[in-house]
Amino acid sequence: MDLDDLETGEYRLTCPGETITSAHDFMRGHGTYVDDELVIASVAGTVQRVNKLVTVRAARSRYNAEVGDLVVGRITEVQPRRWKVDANSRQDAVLMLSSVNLPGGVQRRKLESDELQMRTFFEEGDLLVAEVQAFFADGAMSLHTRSLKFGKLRNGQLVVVPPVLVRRLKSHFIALPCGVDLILGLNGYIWVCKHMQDADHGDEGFDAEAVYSNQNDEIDGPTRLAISRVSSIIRVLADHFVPLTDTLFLEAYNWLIEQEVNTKDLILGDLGDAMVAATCSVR
Amino acid sequence: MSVVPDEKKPTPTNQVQSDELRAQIFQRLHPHAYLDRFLVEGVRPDGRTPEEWRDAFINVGSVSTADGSALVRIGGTTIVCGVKAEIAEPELDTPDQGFLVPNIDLPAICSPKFKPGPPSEEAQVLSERLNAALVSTQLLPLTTLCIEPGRSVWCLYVDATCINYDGNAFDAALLAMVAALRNTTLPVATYNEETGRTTCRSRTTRHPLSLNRDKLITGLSFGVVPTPSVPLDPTAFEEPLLIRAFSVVVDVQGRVVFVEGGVCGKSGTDYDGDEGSTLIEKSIQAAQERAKILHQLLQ
Amino acid sequence: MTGLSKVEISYIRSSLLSDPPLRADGRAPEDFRPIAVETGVAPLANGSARVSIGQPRAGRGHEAEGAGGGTEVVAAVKLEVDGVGDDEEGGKVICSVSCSPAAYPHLSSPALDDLQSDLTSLLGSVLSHPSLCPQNLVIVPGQKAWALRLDTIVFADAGNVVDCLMLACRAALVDTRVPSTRSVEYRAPGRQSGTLNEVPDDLMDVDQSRNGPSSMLETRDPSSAVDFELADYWDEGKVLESRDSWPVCVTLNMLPTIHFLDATSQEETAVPLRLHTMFSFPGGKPTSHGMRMAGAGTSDMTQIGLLLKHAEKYARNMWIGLEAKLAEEEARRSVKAREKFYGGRRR
Amino acid sequence: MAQSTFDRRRVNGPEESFSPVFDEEDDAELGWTVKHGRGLADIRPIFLQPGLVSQANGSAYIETEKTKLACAVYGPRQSKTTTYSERGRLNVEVKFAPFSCVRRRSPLRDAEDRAVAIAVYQSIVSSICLELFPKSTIDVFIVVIENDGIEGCIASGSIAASTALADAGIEMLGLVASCSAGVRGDEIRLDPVEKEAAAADGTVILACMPALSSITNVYQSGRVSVQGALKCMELCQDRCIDVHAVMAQSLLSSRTSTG
Repeated sequence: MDLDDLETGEYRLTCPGETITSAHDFMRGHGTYVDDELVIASVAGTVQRVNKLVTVRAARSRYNAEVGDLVVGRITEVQPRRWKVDANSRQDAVLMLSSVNLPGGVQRRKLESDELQMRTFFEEGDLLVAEVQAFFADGAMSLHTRSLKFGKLRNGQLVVVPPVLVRRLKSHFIALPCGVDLILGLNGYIWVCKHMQDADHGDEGFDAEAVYSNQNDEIDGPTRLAISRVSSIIRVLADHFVPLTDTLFLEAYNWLIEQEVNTKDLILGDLGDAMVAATCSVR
Repeated sequence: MSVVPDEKKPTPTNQVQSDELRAQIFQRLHPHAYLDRFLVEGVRPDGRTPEEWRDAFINVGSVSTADGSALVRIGGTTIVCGVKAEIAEPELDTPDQGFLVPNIDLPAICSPKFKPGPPSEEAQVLSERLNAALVSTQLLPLTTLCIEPGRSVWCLYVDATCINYDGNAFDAALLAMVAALRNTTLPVATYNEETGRTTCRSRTTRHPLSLNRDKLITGLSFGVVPTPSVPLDPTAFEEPLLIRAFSVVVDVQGRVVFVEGGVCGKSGTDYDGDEGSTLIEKSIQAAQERAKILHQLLQ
Repeated sequence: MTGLSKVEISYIRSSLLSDPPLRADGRAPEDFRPIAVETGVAPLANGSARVSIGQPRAGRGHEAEGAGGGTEVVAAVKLEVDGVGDDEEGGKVICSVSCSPAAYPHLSSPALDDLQSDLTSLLGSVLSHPSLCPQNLVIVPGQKAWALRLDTIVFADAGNVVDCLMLACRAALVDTRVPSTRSVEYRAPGRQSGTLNEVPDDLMDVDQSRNGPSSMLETRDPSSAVDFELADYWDEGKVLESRDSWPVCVTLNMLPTIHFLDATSQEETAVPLRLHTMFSFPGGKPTSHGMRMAGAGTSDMTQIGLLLKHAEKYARNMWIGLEAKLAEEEARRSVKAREKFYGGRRR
Repeated sequence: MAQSTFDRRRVNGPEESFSPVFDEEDDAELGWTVKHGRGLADIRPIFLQPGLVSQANGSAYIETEKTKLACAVYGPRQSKTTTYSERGRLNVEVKFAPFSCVRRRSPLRDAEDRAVAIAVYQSIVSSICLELFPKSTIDVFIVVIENDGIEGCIASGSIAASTALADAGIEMLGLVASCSAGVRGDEIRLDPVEKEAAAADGTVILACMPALSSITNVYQSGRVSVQGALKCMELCQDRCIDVHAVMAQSLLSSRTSTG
């Protein structure tokens, strides 16, 4: 996990305005600026060095998007041929009408009638999972949902954590054995929902009704309980500022079951501490 | 909302409905032409002739929380006016004069063109004109409001509230204010030298205000349109179409005490000197006749 | 924040309606989040309290959305000397609520103003009601009285802000001490003065402040007391007389078949209809000080009847809990106050 | 009372002025013994007339003895805000005429206006099919001409607003009727006047849709026992059926008279 290779091998914390090193020997990276031939930190966080490049990673910041990131967002506005999406970033993200799959085949042309019924696909408040496609000149990110994995979110609830806690993983779609799926948005929005069957894939199976449906599936009590448990685990881990990984969820979940803990007691504090101690020490 | 095409044979009820609809659309799209067509024929959209006033109605004393009140209706325009008497210290330069504070409120309830919030421009102008009319005519000698010179005087807040705005708010408001003042009674107040306080003996023993009987006034408003007629008592539809409007204030003997150019309409085409003066003379005559009727109502 | 999506709303509602009812954080319908109460938080106020429901995630900014966090309110009482009008008894309670923009980052400033005035009017209509006005706010009958200003600030809102506000108000009012005063009377020399002098070295004739309606008879007597002075004594003053009547609020969120307490912001969005009930238990006897229905939706007589019975029970639990906590705080406080006073003197 | 700030948008009076003080004072205790020749469970007669404000889409004037107020409905019309809303917005504004109370009210908006507006809003909001009016606003404006107790004002305001909405042809689930009650000891009086309400231990206002026997608003102030409050609500709900009949009658007769 620890990629930074500062020669001393130790973490160095710094604050804005603090001199890090000389600009002659090093290149300034993110979170720094150069003044009077010195590299100076512009954010508070840990100093990282890769060869000659010095960067400061902020301890806490809003989400900095990169192309290819998986994000969970919420529609804030419907505009001509595009949606505005809150993705916990500096600017609202943009989802173009041309970047979504429409009913009647993935490759079909967008019609004027589609523009008139954009609200039947996504409306204000809707949550969706998407991929960062590109950036506009003004820095706003453009999203796309042109995959069957992406689209409107249903059957669950949202948990919000600081974006730095979500690491880049091999897959951000995690299926836990307790019948709960997780979608870890790199922007810190995490969707916890009922496990979806990997049913008939393929373009022919694209079912517009299901993709843009505003109805939840039938969810039984145990699944709801599991969803609420997993959400609480995420909240507690985030409160303790623990980076989130799939193994961690599993351990914490099993610990909860072993201890026969009532979910609501987790928010009381002590139990949360115990859980974090138990699960994180294993690693 | 589409006009029925001519070639289709409409049923009689449809015919009536569609004619009505067409008239409405015409009125919305070309209000000036709409009004002109009527005036050329010598009638107005509400069925009156240009020289006809709307019915006026006065009801006094219905608001028990006020010291005097009146409700006035002129056509659709409805205004309630209440007088609240309070005690204040007089101004230094006029130690024996009380205060008369007339205000009109045009709240959002009375017309779609007004918004909730502070007084609109129109309300501010109207308040000023009403104030000018009431003060300049000396309907109520302010010295009669004195309790103890230099110490304590009555302050009469004359507040008019428009409930329904269908044009000519000035006439209705002035009528309501005068009627409310006529209806106002004040308790007997005494100033106590020792404590410096003014108290009233009883809630029930009250005296009417000493109004100047012969200065009872009524306001009458006229509009000016390009066609040679002066539609008087304009409605809310007509008001914005007038190029000029003016009001005449007439007292009980028919004397003109106050003439003022109105707030609505845009200046531009003016009449020639002669035409203009005959127009004004004619209107003043009409005003004097109307004033008689209104004075009777006031009594 | 653009509110919730339709599926989120239906998920929350169907979870609540499932058997057994389930909430996002695992609570049962009648469970509250942990409540923290602390009094005496504003040293310059006559009484103050900070109340939080749920764990405040201070300094974590807008992440309150979806992640819980807590609702946090501070209430403070300031007493100001006020003239008494001719037809007033004297003493009044003036409430105001201000909402920190940080608590509502998604609200425009006019919307925030509306929210503040709505909460102010809700609080005012309950706490400023004449039936709750403490008698001992009168300083000099007919002349001077304390105007009690109860100012509250909402620092964070993660749902159920009304219950939190009322808890903070009650805690602050119970914490309030009315400074001891003595009326000062100017008398013609030679007249018999039958005064009880608490502090003998006073220069003027002093008269222990006479409170209560019995002294109202003398208000028009020009020779009675006209001014007052503050007593200099370690005790900060007397508690408000109606302290066992300041109510607590329990908000019942209503779904057609069930009700639940202490809704989070998400739950409030999903279930808009609620009933605020304000109860006090002077001498153990339940008294309702206010009921307000809020939000779109309808109810019926049987549901309301049932809700009120439950509400009384919940309110009593909350009352007992708060009383215990306030007693604890009070014990701590009087020790502190005494130390502060004498400590200040010695220096 | 006092007009403290100079307002250049109005004609101004002196800097300060006070309500007259009377030597003989009313005894507040007398409030409960006010004589008005009606039984405890009787309400004041209601005069209700829809369609008085010709400029509005719908309107109503209500008079219950000394409580007099006018209500007008404008809309549904396009919302001013740019944000999309799936449901219509309801906006209630209440204004007291300066002469409507025992003391003169400053023409500026104050907390009481807002409190009455919130209560009326709550009473009527659930009766309107707002889901049928996306992006629109329905404005309900109320002017209180004479006020005889805030309880009566809220109840009458709700009745007038619901009647005006019906007069404007806005789709509703049902008419909202409203009634208030005052409690003192064990005695309950319906529709208390200002003095009675002031002398009461507590008051209850109930708004309901009698046609659907559903309750839209409960507004209780002062001190009441739970049983007392429930009893008040039941009495109010019974009386609301009569109020509903008056509302329906006034709407029907206004329809037949205008053809």
